[in-house]
Amino acid sequence: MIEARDLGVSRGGLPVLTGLSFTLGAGEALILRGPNGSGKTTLLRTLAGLQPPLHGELICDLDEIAYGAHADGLKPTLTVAENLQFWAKVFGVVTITPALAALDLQALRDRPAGGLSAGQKRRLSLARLMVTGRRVWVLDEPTVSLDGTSVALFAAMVQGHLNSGGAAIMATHIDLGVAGRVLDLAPFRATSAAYVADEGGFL
Amino acid sequence: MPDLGKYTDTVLSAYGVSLLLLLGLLVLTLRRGAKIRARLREVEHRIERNG
Amino acid sequence: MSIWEYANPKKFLTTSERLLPPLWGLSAVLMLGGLIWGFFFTPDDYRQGATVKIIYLHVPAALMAINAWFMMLVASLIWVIRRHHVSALAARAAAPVGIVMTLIALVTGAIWGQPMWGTWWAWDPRLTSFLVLFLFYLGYIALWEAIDNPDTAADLTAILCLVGSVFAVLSRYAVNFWNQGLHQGASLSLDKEENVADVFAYPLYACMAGFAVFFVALVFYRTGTEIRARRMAALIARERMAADA
Amino acid sequence: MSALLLRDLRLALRAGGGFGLGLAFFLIVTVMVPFSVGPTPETLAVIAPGVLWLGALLACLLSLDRVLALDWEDGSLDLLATAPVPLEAVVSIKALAHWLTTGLPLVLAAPLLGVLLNLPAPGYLWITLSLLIGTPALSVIGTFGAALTVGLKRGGLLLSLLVMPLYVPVLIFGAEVARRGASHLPLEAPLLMLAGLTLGTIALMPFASAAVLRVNLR
Repeated sequence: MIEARDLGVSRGGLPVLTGLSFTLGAGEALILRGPNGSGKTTLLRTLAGLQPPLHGELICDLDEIAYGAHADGLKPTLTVAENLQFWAKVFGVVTITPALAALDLQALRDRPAGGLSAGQKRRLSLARLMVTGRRVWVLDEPTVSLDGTSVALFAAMVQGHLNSGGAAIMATHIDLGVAGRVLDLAPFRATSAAYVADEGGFL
Repeated sequence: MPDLGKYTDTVLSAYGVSLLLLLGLLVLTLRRGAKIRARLREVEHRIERNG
Repeated sequence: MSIWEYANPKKFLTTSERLLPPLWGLSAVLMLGGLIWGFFFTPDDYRQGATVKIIYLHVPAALMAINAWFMMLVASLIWVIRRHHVSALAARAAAPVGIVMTLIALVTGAIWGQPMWGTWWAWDPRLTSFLVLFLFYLGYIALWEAIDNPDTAADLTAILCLVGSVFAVLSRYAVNFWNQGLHQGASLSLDKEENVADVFAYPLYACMAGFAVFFVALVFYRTGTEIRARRMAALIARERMAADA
Repeated sequence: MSALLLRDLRLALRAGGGFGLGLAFFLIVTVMVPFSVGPTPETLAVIAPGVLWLGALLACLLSLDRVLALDWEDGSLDLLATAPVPLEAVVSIKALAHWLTTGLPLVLAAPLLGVLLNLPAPGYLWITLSLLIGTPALSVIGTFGAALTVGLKRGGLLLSLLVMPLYVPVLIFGAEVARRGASHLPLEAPLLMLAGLTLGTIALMPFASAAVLRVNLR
């Protein structure tokens, strides 16, 4: 569903990753590992189509990708249900009930999102993935500020998604317990040689 | 010096201000140019030394 | 041999290095020659008196103020379409030159207007249009300065330049409409063609050519400076990358 | 699309949404004018159309930095850019929401504030009509400015600097309609120009806004 060939990505005009190749098929999960600043977020943003790759080839259908960013993207004055319903409408999905149930948000349904705890906000923003109806989840640090129970809920949600023919690629430090390949980004770190090649003749 | 009659102040001030502006632009341009040139040379030397 | 070879920063630097001395010389000869000729050796106009001498500064500056924006527009288009960095940097380099030319046109216009119209500032359509152009330059330069990432800045300013060009033309039309008739009675203008008799025309042409060459030389030089600044930033960034690895 | 519009309207109307701020600013500016130019009714009558236009324009400008900045800060702009809605549509909807929450109230308030400035009787119709036709252009052009400066800290002042020159033609034709209307002069030409300007900007500016937003998101 995603195929990257010799992909290079850049952040702020500097290449961070080069020569990255991987494939992601239906039912598969890919876990990105790497220290801070290793280009996880940049790679995920590139996959989501927010920025063009520096070089290489990226074969994926942007209409299949649901991007879950580091930021929650919630409106504090809207209730949990309103926040979710908005995205459901944007993506043309009918019901938000399964999404609420998957992350145990039914009880919070009518609470304004601004009054939620950090972990609850995170759960709401993850529930958004369920109402996109898209098959490839591209997730940036999805488990930040989640407690053990919530991580388990999330893992179950991802597993369900994979079982129904979806795919997920995520950057995370913890072990979710979801069967998936691990991709260590450290070997693909861009060297200064890559920079020379991409700097428009200034070097 | 030509006789500018009653317009002496007008004409001279127009020439004065314009030439000042042109000169200022030229000086600022050359100063920044020289500064950047020198700093670039410095960086290039440092990089050459360090391999 | 294609013109796009000069889009390579190094090629541009070596070429402009070779071209700059004759350009500086030519612009000095033309400008000084034209201005001295105009200032010392032309008669006074029978209606405007000695103020006609301001024409040798006002008209070339006004011309270059507009041409500089036009050049920025073309350079922005080249950047947007072909992504040559030098083109974006040339647009950036031209903007401060353009704003100074606009300022000269405005100031000389106002100084000329004082005895002729009896006021320092009249909302004459031409002067007003230049004031609006001045604001466009100001915004364009401010946007370049505000953004850190050079490619992002180049993209955003290029689109601002395109959109701004359309609105500058609209403003010109709107300003004409807004002040129609108010100064139609004013029989004098500093830049109406019928006022430019042959005696005034030749030194004026020399000044126009001089300003144009001066503009080209300044833009070449300033583009070179921008290229070096960019190269320096790139070298430092590479050094840092090598140190991190 | 309608979901986005409804969400933006709801956000603006709820507490902290800033709805009414532009309107209050418009009121304050109008009230301050007689303090600065003196209370003579004749003077006020002459400048009333222009002051109302300028006040509306400034009120519009003041609220522009909210058009995209909030969505940028909380990350929803990234999510919207990856949603199955073209970015051109997103910025159009944003501009429409800005007009509905800022421009339209200004249009409705203008004749009331005209009373304070001793606006001549025929002026009421034309100030309302010219603002009704002109303010959408202000919102659309302003959204372009907001998209240009969305990633910048302290972008507010720069936003004004960038947008003001773009507002010149709209202000000239809009205020011209109101002025001529107030003094019984023929006003077909500026009215048509204003309408043309608004239609043109609504049709074309979203492409420019979306283009700069894409650059700012990457």
